[in-house]
Amino acid sequence: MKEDLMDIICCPLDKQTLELSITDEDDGDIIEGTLTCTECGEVYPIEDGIPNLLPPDMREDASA
Amino acid sequence: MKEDLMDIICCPLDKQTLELSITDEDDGDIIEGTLTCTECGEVYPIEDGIPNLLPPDMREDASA
Amino acid sequence: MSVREEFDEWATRGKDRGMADRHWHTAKHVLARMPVEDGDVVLDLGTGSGYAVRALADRGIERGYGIDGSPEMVHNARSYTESDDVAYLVGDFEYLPFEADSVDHAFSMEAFYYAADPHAALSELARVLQPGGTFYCAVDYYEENVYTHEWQSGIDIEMTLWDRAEYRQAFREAGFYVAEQDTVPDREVEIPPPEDFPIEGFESREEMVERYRTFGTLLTVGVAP
Amino acid sequence: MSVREEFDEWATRGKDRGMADRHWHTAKHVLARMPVEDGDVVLDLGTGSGYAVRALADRGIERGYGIDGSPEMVHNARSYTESDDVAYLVGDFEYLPFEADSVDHAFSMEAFYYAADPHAALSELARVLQPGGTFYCAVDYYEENVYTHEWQSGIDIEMTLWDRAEYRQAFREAGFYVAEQDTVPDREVEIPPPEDFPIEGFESREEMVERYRTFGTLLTVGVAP
Ligand SMILES: Nc1ncnc2c1ncn2[C@@H]1O[C@H](CSCC[C@H](N)C(=O)O)[C@@H](O)[C@H]1O
Ligand SMILES: Nc1ncnc2c1ncn2[C@@H]1O[C@H](CSCC[C@H](N)C(=O)O)[C@@H](O)[C@H]1O
Repeated sequence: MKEDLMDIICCPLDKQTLELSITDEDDGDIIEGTLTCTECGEVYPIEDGIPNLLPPDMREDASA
Repeated sequence: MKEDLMDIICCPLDKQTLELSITDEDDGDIIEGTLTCTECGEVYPIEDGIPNLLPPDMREDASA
Repeated sequence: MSVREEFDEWATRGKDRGMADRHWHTAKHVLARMPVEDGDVVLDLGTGSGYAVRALADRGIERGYGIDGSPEMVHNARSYTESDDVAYLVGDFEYLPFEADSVDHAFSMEAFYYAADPHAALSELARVLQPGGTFYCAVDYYEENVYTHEWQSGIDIEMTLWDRAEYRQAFREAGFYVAEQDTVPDREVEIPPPEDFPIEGFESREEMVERYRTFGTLLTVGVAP
Repeated sequence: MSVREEFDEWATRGKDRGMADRHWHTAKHVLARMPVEDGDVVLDLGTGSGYAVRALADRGIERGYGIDGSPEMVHNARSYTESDDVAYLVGDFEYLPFEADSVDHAFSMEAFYYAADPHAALSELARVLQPGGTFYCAVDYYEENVYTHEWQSGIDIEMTLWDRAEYRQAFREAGFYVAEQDTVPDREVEIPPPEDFPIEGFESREEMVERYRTFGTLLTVGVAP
């Protein structure tokens, strides 16, 4: 995902701001990382360049 | 025209209420008469069952 | 010449019916898209023969009003129906004789561009439509549809030639949300075989196909806020 | 079975592309109607292969976002493009991870009826759309289109089967204005000659014509107030 996605996304549960943490990046494309809700603390994974913003109970182990 | 048209029409110029005066009626259908603006006093003709609500300067002698 | 004079003459020559038949090819598809409900009041601007409100009344609305600047057009329109669900009146787009928020939906086919001031006509529509009410504005005469441009030379009234983007922009300037814009193809007009061309207005069969099947009728749908 | 499990399996079997090809017959006409402008942000719900946002990006928008509850679908969608103007993410219709008023227009093809609570999905859409933003909701699976009803028996997710009026009503309950409702014919699917019938799902050619050319895809357009 590109960093400018941060302008529009929010926590799917309480709609609060997310904080981005990057573990792997490739030429402006965030490949692995996390999105953490600044309000409820829920952590959403970024895997293979794709943010997974499913509510946690729908996510299970969402990686391929 | 049917009398219930009065529910929705107004003076085309100042959008104020019109007053209906009937000279000829046929089974609930108003054939001849006038519509007079209660505010500006402009008079609009009903001829052959049709109200003519053109602004006066566009109307000229609008009958057929 | 005034709208009244021009179209009174068309009406007395019976052109209202011919237009209605041709316009129906695309107008019926436009009308079918309108989200009208049983209790709705619908307005048709430049109603001509008045077919649009009759069609909507058959489908089921509370009341359809056709307005036209030509008394003779309205005279004809009135003569084609005995229905209590429709009524026709003489009036001008820019001076709508309807109260604010009194109309649920409005339609207009091949008439809008005759308005002396189309922006004023849009403002009037925005005024009379309820919040959420739609204006379905259908025109064959628009910038991209080059084959219709010559119409202006045959008529004394100044016609508005907007392109698609100009329609959207003018709607928004008048306070409308733009919900849709589309070209509705006329699939019914018969297009002769290639060897018959050139024919009036078209050099080749491709041109005539483009005019009717591709450009067809431009529909812009505004929603009153 | 969950949406994730069901559609992850579809995606790994490559069904996303086949669906996209078939749905394109009507989806392209639906997309063509959307009044998008260069600066707009557009959302595609249940994006599958992600074709809709790619098509809109080609036409010219600021950014297209495809959201889908199946990580495998999103994985595939992402692999089909390198464009900076589109992005795909995993998420659910009822828990949209977008800020209020952040989206100009939304589209959904053959996906809306999988929402566990379609009313909640509509409320979420009304939240994320700007005032005047549209939701173009396209479905082949609807009450009047009887030929699609059997789909439910082939899938473990409970599907919402509304008729045309129910779509309009649910949109209005969620706060949308309804700007349009229409059936968009699929004119491209090949329909075999009469002697080939019955074939799977259709007793006669007339039935198949009705399913595709008449019922086609139901489009309901909502506008956020
Ligand atoms: N400014 C104006 N106010 C009211 N009616 C107008 C108008 N300018 C043009 N018209 C009317 O618009 C009509 C255009 S002809 C189209 C008629 C009909 N809608 C159809 O589809 O066949 C004419 O009847 C003309 O009298
Ligand atoms: N509640 C939900 N939230 C997010 N996505 C959902 C969903 N329910 C179904 N979907 C997704 O909706 C898609 C339906 S298939 C249609 C895909 C695509 N729009 C096309 O036209 O081909 C699937 O990819 C499925 O994963």
